[in-house]
Amino acid sequence: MQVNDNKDFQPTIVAFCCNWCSYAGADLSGTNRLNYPTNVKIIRVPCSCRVNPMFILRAFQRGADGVIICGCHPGDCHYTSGNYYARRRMTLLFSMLDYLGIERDRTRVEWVSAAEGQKFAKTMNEFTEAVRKLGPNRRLEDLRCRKQ
Amino acid sequence: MQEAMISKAKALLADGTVTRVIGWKRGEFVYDVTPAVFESAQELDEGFVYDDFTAANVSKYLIKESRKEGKILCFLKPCDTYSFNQLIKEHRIIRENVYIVGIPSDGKLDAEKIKSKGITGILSAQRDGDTVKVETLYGIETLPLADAMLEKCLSCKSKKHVIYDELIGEDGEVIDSDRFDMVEKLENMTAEERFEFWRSELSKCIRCNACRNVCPACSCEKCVFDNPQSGVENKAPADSFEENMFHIIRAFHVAGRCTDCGECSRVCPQNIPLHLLNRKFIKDINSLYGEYQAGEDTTSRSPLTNYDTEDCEPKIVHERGVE
Amino acid sequence: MLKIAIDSLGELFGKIASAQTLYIPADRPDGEAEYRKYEPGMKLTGRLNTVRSAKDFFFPQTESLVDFKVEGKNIEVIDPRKECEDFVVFGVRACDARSFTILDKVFLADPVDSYYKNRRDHGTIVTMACTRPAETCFCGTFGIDATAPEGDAACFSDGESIFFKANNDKGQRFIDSISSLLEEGDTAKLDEVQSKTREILKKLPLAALSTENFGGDKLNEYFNSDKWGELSESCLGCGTCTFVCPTCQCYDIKDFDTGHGIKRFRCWDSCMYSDFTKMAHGNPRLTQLERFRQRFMHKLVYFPKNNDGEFGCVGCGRCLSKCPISMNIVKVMKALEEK
Amino acid sequence: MQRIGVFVCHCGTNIAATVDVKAVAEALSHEPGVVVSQDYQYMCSESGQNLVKDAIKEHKLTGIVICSCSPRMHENTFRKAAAAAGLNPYLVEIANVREQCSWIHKDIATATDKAVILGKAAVAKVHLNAPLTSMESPVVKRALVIGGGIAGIQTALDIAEAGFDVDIVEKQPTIGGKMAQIDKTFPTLDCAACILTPKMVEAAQNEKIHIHSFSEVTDVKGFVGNFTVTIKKKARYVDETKCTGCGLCTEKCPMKKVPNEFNMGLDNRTAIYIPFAQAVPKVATIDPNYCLMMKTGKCGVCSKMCSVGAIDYKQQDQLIEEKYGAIVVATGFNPIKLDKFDEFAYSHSPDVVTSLELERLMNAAGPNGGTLLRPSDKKHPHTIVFVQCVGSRCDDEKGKPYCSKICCMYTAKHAMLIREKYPDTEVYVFYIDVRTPGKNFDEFYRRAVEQYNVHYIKGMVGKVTPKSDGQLDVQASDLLANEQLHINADMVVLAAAIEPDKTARPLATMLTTQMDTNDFFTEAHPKLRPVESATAGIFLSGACQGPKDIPETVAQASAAAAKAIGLLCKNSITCNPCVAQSDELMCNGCSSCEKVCPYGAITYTDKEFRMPDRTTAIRRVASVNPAVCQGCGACTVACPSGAMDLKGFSNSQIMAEVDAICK
Repeated sequence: MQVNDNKDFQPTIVAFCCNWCSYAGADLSGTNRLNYPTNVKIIRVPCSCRVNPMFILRAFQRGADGVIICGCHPGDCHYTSGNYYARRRMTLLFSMLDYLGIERDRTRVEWVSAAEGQKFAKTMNEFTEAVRKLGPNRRLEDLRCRKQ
Repeated sequence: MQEAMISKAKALLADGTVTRVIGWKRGEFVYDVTPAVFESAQELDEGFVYDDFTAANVSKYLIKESRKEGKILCFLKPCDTYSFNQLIKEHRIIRENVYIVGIPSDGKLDAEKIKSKGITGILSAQRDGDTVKVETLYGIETLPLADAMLEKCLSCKSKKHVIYDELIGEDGEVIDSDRFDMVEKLENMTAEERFEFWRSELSKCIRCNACRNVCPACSCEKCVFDNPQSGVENKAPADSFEENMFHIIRAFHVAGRCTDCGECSRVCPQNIPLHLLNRKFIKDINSLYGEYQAGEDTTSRSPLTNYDTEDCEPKIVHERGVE
Repeated sequence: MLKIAIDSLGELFGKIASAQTLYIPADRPDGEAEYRKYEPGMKLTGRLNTVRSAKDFFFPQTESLVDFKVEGKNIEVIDPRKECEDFVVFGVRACDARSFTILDKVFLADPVDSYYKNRRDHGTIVTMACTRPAETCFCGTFGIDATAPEGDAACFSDGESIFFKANNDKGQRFIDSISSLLEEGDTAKLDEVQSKTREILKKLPLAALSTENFGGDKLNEYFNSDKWGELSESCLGCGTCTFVCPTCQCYDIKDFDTGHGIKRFRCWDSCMYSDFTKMAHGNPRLTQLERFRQRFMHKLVYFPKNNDGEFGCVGCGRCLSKCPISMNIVKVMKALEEK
Repeated sequence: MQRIGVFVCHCGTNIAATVDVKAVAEALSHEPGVVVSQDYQYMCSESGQNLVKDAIKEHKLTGIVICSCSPRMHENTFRKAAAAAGLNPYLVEIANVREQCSWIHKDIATATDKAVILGKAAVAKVHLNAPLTSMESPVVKRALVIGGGIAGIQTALDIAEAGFDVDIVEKQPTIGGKMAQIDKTFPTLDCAACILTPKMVEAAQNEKIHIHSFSEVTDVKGFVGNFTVTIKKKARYVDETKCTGCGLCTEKCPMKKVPNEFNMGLDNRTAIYIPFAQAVPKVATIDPNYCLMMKTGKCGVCSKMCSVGAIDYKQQDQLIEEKYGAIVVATGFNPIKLDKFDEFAYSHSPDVVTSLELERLMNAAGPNGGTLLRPSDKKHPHTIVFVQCVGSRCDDEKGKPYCSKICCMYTAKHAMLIREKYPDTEVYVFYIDVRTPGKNFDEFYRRAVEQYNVHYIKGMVGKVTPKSDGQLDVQASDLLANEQLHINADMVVLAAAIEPDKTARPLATMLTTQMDTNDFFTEAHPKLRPVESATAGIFLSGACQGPKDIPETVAQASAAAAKAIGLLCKNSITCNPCVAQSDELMCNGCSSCEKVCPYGAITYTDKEFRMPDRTTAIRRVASVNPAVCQGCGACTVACPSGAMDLKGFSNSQIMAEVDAICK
């Protein structure tokens, strides 16, 4: 573990949120004025099953420091089964990244319903903090894309 | 075995069951056999070979061959039958146009591995129990069989043919293999060590695409890495692309479909142990979603096109193993 | 001849590396050899040759040609080139040494490829004569003497010492720069080693392979040969042969969007690839047969036709070892010769 | 070249207080392709919309980005505005700078930076947006109800009431289903036949309802609004159109030893039969397995008796094809087979019966004319033991993991009816829990215990052993008293678990609807869309979706009808244009996408293609039916070659957003 907790480091965090639950949950945390860091930028997708592992690797390639995928709770998917597929895909992908020696805390899946504004904000606060502690993503970035 | 295969092939050609035979053709040296199609008894007599170096998996060629006029005979080793079955499942091979003769295999030798032991000028190689005797330009060398055998054969998963029209010899059994030992060893390293291991291996990649092109699971009409529209097209090793995108995405694309035939590692000119990526997925699938062997049948749903409402959460990755 | 004891090679490498970057073929954990930047303690490999050839130092697999920095609607053009620093590639085999003759014909002919030339000007190639050729070697087919390699300077080993010989001025300058470590030595044992090696070369399985049936005048005869179908049948269309080849020199130019701009780079391409020389109208060689034929016709017919009979192959044998399905130039030559 | 307009909304001070909207507009004006970048007080107001419309026209915009509140709020507003100005509505992207920026951040500088990045991501995306057109798909104004039990009947009646034609397909010779076999209903104890048969008659008489009895669905093609269904009308060897249901043939038929399914095999019927007196349609059916004429060629009594000449021994199965806009599944349930529950001696003793058999034994139209008699010796039973949860809430593979829901109540009903009619009969009920959620349910159960003195014992029956004296030894444990009991019973009634009808699974495959592991149909959403399947145009009615009692079934049946009517009312359906699309040139035909599609929107066809090597080849390629696809995108990730992409959320669009955020 790094001793330096990277207090001043501002990570770039990409959050993929499904349109029906988590994006609405994110909206709700806005409506309730629940604060979470500006580091988090949300990309709206119809369903967590739309998130291709390529998007996640692409984000890291381009210098993202953390990627989080949010979808409906299992059993509540708008499309009935999308998040179940997403769950398998992400489990296997994250396991592979771990196997390749990539820091585990850079990736996360969280199920956030449209009513869970609080959970959304809390999740984003925690995740940002975890990624901040890890420091910049050096293992998956493409040097050609590094900010000059 | 080779003689039995040749006479079987001749018989099937003669009675009109098949019009062509796919097998292996003798090369310049003892080890450089090439997959080839034979159309006559004469061609078979001249060049057909089945020996300790005929390791190439011919299943993938049948995508193309089974779409040609007439039926083709193929000789499949146990591991090849899994690839074949998987391709049937994916509607890539037209089963009716292929006549399969299952052949036994007790492991194949790897000329590159023998050379890596410092042996050069190879003229012939003979298996003798647990050793291999290699005749070279500079004398005779003997080395343990394990040092000369293909990695994929050392960790063979099955001697059983999962599909065939007939067999030469007895069918074997699924083997209790130790194929996940190395994956486990890696899992037990620290993240730092794993990163170093994979970085040093994957950075050797020259993006020749041999692993992809030989892979029976990689049968896409157009690979995403060749398609400028895909957003991940890339032709040559560039910065960390191979380490961070190519090999991960490729392994993911074949996850649940890879039969662990081991061809990727066999053909890699840089000796990258690519099978360890695929095996990681297989091991994870087995432990998280129940035992699954791709290619074992032609009907089951692959684990990534399936789910269970009680599946584990992705955070299991954070909770187990070594960080 | 000037020589240095093999035991003192570390000292020699240290001296070279103190003045310029030195690359030597060294062992990799998997038993293969590769060129590595010299660091103290590093030893020369016992393997005959490296997986990747010495070509990589002069014509790297990817290199930036020009950068475009994009800010909003503004584009700034940046030349990423820097003046190359002097470097030495040590231990190049005779086959690879000849590859530069071939590459020079492509890159130094008008218009000169300034990226390549920059590296050629600053790089010194120090070759090493072979003593234990492999069964896959056939450099003799192309008139290469494995015991007398080309390159700026050549080295010869008698098992105890390494002897040095300059092939040109650059090589002489190199030998001068290390002369303080060298001493005059007796070549009697070396001569013995050399003649022994020549005997082995004659006995190699491919020793009889000849280029007499190949060359620029064979275009019509071979282009339409019916052998191509059978030869190319099992080709996977991968780029292994191309990328380990010391003489393949085709490249593609591509743009990479970095988010802040564009990096225009060139990278090796392989005529075995389905999108090789793809143009707006599509691909000129639609089948693997055509692509396969292109590679061998280029090496055996087109290249000698356009380059005074120089073949595009040096007989290093890499493709013989590395092709996933063991199809290679030797099999092609033999098949085409069969009438 | 793209010409993109950016419009930054202040939302009063909602956005403007924490985000420097002018700075955002200024920053985005420098993005490639942006030709106009403005800010405004309230972009969603009429004048704000006009600003957008005018800019579209004035600057000939090819795409617009609105930096405003959540797209869930006003995406539609701006899409309409764009359409009004002649710009395809799908060339609009929203950057959510209110809910996901200004409202959650306090520091103006960082919030503004973030708003700019969100805006850049939207600009990057809109560069790649393609104009999309919603497809219109016509709706066939006819519904199909599969299953003619109370659920199917109620659904059909409601749909017909709304003025649409509706067909009922029932596999039995009559509609009515399980409810027709039931004696009384809980908790009111009305006679089931008295409330069901009028509905059956109503269905038969409604000219909008067409009953295909003794029929099965064999094939379903098409999609919402436009299904083509093949129905097999099984040969009943009686011309339905001629038969008057007089019943003379059934009286005269010499083959009288056929187990009577309607009475659960407790008595016999004839080879030509009408299941019960109130059957609809009231038409005879010949059972070819028993008919002497059909088996031996010698008899023909019914044919001779029939005055209208309806008997036709040569009748064949008939396939009819019909088009429907909506399909309602009402395939119902059955009690499970009890052959795995040997401990209850069901197969050894005729006096061990299931609850449904008890219904028939007690029914006035049943084998004993309504007098409860022990099946073995037709004597009056004095002690009856009821065993609950036989196969329900079962851990092992013998039974079902779920609660069958209706057993607690019907057992209370049975116990109460027996005690009412035969006060000298002792009734014991062994239960794990008594579950009585429902209007007047707990009161009903309490009446059984308190008024009728039914002995409810919390405990399990371990074994039922037939004794030589004809009685049954019931060995049980009383968990509350913690003692072992032996009861000498005359009859044992098993509350067998209920399971979906066996025809449900092949039907689900035909309909491409989902089922759970117990073969119950899965609803589109467990809370919000309980009567729709995930496949558009397929609705669920009654116990095929899960165990239900009659009132629940009827409620769901009407709900399913309402949903079907809602669909049939439309002349056409506007489809979501953000659907998957397969690039046939890249498709391998591997079926990965088809396997993950929850809607069955993907089909494969063999098509001829010109291949790169100048040959033509037949290739198996996927195609997406845009009327069925709901746009989840599961297929796009399952596809390894990237042949499958999602319009509106394409790979390149999402990657452009990723790039813009990360740079």
